[in-house]
Amino acid sequence: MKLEVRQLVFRFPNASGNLFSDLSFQLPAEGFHALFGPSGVGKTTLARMLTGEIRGFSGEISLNGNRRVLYTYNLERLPGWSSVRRHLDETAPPARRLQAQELITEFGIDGCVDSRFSRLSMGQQNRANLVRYLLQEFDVLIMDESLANVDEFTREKIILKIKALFPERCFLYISHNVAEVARLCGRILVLRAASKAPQVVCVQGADHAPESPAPQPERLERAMLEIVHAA
Amino acid sequence: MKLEVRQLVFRFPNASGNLFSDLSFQLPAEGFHALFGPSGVGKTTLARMLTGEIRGFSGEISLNGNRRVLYTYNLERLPGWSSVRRHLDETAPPARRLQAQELITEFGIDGCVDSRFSRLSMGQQNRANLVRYLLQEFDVLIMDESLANVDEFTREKIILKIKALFPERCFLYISHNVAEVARLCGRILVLRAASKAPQVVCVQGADHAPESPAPQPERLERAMLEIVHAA
Amino acid sequence: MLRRRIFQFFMIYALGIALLFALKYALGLSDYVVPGPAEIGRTASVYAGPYLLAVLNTLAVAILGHLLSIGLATAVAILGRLTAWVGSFIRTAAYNIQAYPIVAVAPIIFILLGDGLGSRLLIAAMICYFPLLLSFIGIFSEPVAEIEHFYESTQRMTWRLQVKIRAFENIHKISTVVVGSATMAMVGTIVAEFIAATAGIGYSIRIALYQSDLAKILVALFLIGVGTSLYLVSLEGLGAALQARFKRS
Amino acid sequence: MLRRRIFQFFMIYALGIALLFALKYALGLSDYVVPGPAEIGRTASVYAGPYLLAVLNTLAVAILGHLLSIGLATAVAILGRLTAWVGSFIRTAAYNIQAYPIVAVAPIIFILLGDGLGSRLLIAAMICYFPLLLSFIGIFSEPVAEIEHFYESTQRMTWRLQVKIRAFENIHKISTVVVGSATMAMVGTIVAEFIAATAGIGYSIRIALYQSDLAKILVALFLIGVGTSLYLVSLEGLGAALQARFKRS
Amino acid sequence: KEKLEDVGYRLKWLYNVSTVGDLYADAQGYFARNGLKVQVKPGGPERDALKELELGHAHFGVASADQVFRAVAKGAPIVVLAQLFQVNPLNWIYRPDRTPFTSPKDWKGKTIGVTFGGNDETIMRALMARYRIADVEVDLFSVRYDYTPFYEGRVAFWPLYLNAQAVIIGNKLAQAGERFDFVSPDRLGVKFVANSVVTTRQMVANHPDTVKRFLSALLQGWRDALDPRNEDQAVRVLAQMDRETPEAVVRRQLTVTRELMLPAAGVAFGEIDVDAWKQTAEIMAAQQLIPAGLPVESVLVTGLGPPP
Ligand SMILES: Nc1ncnc2c1ncn2[C@@H]1O[C@H](COP(=O)(O)OP(=O)(O)OP(=O)(O)O)[C@@H](O)[C@H]1O
Ligand SMILES: Nc1ncnc2c1ncn2[C@@H]1O[C@H](COP(=O)(O)OP(=O)(O)OP(=O)(O)O)[C@@H](O)[C@H]1O
Ligand SMILES: [Mg+2]
Ligand SMILES: [Mg+2]
Repeated sequence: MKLEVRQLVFRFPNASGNLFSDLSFQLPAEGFHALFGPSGVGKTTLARMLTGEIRGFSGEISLNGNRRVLYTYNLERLPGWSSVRRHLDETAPPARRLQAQELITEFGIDGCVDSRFSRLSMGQQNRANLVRYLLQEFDVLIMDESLANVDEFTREKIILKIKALFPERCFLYISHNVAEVARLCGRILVLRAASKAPQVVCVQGADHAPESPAPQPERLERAMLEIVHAA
Repeated sequence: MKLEVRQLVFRFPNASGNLFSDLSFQLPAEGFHALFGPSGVGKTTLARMLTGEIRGFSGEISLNGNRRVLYTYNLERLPGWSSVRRHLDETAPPARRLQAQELITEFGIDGCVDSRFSRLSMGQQNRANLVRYLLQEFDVLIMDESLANVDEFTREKIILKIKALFPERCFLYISHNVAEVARLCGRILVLRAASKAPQVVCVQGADHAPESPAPQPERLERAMLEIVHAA
Repeated sequence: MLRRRIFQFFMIYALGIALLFALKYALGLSDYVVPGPAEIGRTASVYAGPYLLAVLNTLAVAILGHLLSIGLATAVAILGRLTAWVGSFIRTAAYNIQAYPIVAVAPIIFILLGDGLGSRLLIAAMICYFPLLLSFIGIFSEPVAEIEHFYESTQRMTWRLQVKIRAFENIHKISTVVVGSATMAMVGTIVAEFIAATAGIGYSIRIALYQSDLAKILVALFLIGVGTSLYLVSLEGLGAALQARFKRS
Repeated sequence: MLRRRIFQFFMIYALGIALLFALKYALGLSDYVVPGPAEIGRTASVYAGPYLLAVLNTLAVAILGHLLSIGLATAVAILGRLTAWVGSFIRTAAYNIQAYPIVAVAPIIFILLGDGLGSRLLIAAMICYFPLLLSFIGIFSEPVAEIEHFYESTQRMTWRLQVKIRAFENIHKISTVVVGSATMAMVGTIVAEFIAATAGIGYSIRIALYQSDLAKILVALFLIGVGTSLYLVSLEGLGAALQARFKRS
Repeated sequence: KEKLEDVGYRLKWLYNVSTVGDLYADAQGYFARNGLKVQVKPGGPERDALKELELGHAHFGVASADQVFRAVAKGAPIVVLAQLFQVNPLNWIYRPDRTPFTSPKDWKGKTIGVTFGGNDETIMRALMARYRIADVEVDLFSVRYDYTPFYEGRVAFWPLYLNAQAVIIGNKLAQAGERFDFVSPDRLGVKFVANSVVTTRQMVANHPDTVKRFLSALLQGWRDALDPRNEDQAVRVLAQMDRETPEAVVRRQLTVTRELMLPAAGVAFGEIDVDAWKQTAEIMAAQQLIPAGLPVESVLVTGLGPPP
């Protein structure tokens, strides 16, 4: 049941050139994958196409039964009328209250979730928002720079936790950190300017998992080089 | 004329514990330096204290004649009534129109500055906003994750450009990317939890400059290790 | 706050009176066009008492009408958010009815509701709710993407939640309008009393006009000003308190 | 848009009339209390012409008054942003004056301005500008930190720039209020004519009221509704166009 | 004690001297004595007793002749029971020193205040017709409740009620040392009937007894209220309802009201002056306010009131 995109062509109205010309790729139905590429290349746009938010493109996107595709980005906010914790409790299915607490602790925001969202630091906001989404039902979760303002150490902890908790889900992680994606992601879709063909190059990442031996440096090296060259 | 902070103690009203207890550091009047630390440790707060935006702390902050301390962060927006380029032209001192164009090109946003800010991708927004500030008169510029949504390659290009153009100014760059700060920054102020003492550890970075040989790997290694251990 | 407002009101009132007197003596208008200080004083000493009661009476109705109109505005604004046709129909209705001068509609209202508090309240509310409605429509129909995205994409969004989010994001604007519209409630009630000629200060003003007694009117305006200021201040206090409660922690 | 609005208005009007007729035939009321279709038809055939002219006359004044009140509201709201004391003084003034029923203030206005277009315009504007003012104060007094930070910290902020930024960020809300307040301008003008002028539809309504001739009033209300709808539609068109201009590129 | 019959009575205007008899009859228990519990409701600009009669909000009411004819012309089942004002109180005040007046001819070239659509316009036009004054010869000014134009002298003749505002305005002018006088349409031969007591045909047909008892109590009340011997009592009764008018003024108003209401000797109080009603109808028909040939007598119910 993989997610598949075929010959996507798109240009923004009143934009000079195509943003996507003949863009195609596949994504396995499971695993933690990355969408990588230079700023302005079209990652967010592509993501919003997968959720059906942006239309008016030619080519086809087949979710193959991945009914619930969620998209989250780093600028989202929680309402201000009650504490972050209460919002998380209210939006989590009862069955997952425990998991909620687990995520809060593991993500290192236990100390601040009792205050309102606006009081949180940027990275804390990123994490609080992400927890919210992880507690929902979804087949695919697209994380658009969802951890952009979190420090690398915490970030890795979080990603490993996600991989441990939701092995059967599909994640598409948009990040600008080469080392991070090379180390932690399975497939890395490198999105490139419309001028280049193919517009998406798929690099195999080290896909480091918790409780597994650290990937060999040279393997990482290779992945990183491939990514950098592709981009 | 260095920037100096002595025995800073601060807690947010209605916060449980101190955010800063006895925080002290110095910063040379020139150069490109970093403020580093885990998410939620107090970087943004400290920055807003240096600009005088947050008060009510004990201890002292002496700017020693660095009159103009500017603070910019990654969530800022440009008004929507005209294109980014027009805003940049309007806010740049006439003498620096040329430099404006240079920065736009070097930062790689030449292709999008003719549309309104809201149309830009996040990384493009980061860069457009930063250009604005670089064209102002300042002694110290604090960049709070100002490039958080820009890809690493472009980011390095930008930082090197800044170092080349404004050698006599002082920059305090808040970033979560260890490798980046270790490689490009002079001093790296590592901010730590209030429980630890000293709360700020100052690590010497490789301070890589344009047209200078790449820093030796082991030097980078060392800096990175120091940073990670400090944090 | 209170002290300041009242003081400021006194200043404004004094200014107005001064202007009138200036005019009186400049144009040499006789006492029956613009009454002299003496006469105003006399009138005040006689009517301050009864008028004060009348103003309190009016204020009571105004507060009721204000609540009513807040409810009305919220309801209409929320309905106005409905799917294209119904929503715009309701807005059209609200707008068009609003364009009718109450004086023209009043006889019909009396036919339908008879006299008494009912029609008085309705007229007051009708005059006061529209400014609220306009702001509310503007606020409730403008999405707050960064907050609403989550609820939309998880099918959690209900109209109540949406309204709550948008209201909360614009709490400052809303409280400004709600507080300010208190004055509309006051004027609405007075006009209602004026045309329904039942009780309250509006009724007294009507008679004063009938007796062409500007002095009485000036006394009435003074008391109305005081009453309104008090109400405004208490509302502002309330609003500040509420907003504070939410800013906390 | 236009077609829809007009159609919707017709529906609303028809609804109202139907209600009245239902009442008439249920209670067996004479044409004096609720005129029958024939009576209304006769009145319409005679007065539709002159009333249409009157409405156009009123509409013209209303548009002037609307512009005036937009200017007034903007000015007051901007001044209301001034440093604590002055600002709050101006707000207090605006609020308190608003709390005065126009009918009570009218005599004073006439003394100051005499009758004629001047006081007619002023009264219309006074009735219409307050809803605008409330929204404007709310909008202009709420900072947009992510945009204003730059100008503040580089000492570039001027009050004009600040107003521009806040207005632009709230363009949707503003255009809603401005469009909506058109109806207030209309009703304001009608009320002004009702108490002051010797022209315009408000004046005709006043006469019809004296003659307790509901048929005439119904005809007048119909024409007012059409006129208002037309004005609203054109304003909405304008607003949409303006907003589009800014969303482009 | 048998319970009283509830009756609604809608006045033409707010409680003031022109309603003193109505209030007196109620306060002094005249209604009660006739087995009636009457709710005397104040009128007002937006009120119309005739409509309320039809809607059943009231059983009796006070309306002026022009209102009655307008309603009847449109099929309202209204009848007149009694005529309170024998002389229409509507007059025009003026300053003889500035604009002397001996006959309507003196109006030529002057500015005259009228309430367009109001009965003062009708009366004024009747006077002008009677004295052959063309519209173009006078300057009609639209009046509202604000007297400034008259005070400032921009309008020479201003309409008001002789027994109500006239006293108040008169005082003001007197205080300012200005002479003033009134133009009385009645003296100029225009008889235009004012406040009268009305009810519906059904009422007369179905409850003649109630009507009788109400009318006798009411007229009794009026007679006694206007009797100088009861003046203190009348003033007190009125003061209960109308706190806004100073006593001194009320006493002056009462005097004037007597002159306008008390009929000639030998005529019962409230007597309907049929000729005046006919003239009123003619005046209105002449101005196309009502169709010509309205059956005036059929609107007037005579002989219900008590004897002189
Ligand atoms: N509404 C729009 N109209 C026109 N052009 C747009 C619009 N939105 C985005 N663009 C352009 O499309 C390109 C892709 O935008 P997008 O946000 O997808 O980039 P991105 O890969 O997410 O970049 P970043 O990593 O900085 O977020 C950018 O060049 C942007 O300027
Ligand atoms: N107004 C406030 N009231 C109470 N606590 C606050 C307030 N603002 C921030 N905090 C808390 O102070 C701490 C420091 O916040 P700050 O934004 O300075 O962190 P930061 O170092 O910038 O983090 P990040 O890297 O995620 O931006 C955080 O734990 C935050 O929850
Ligand atoms: Mg993006
Ligand atoms: Mg921060």
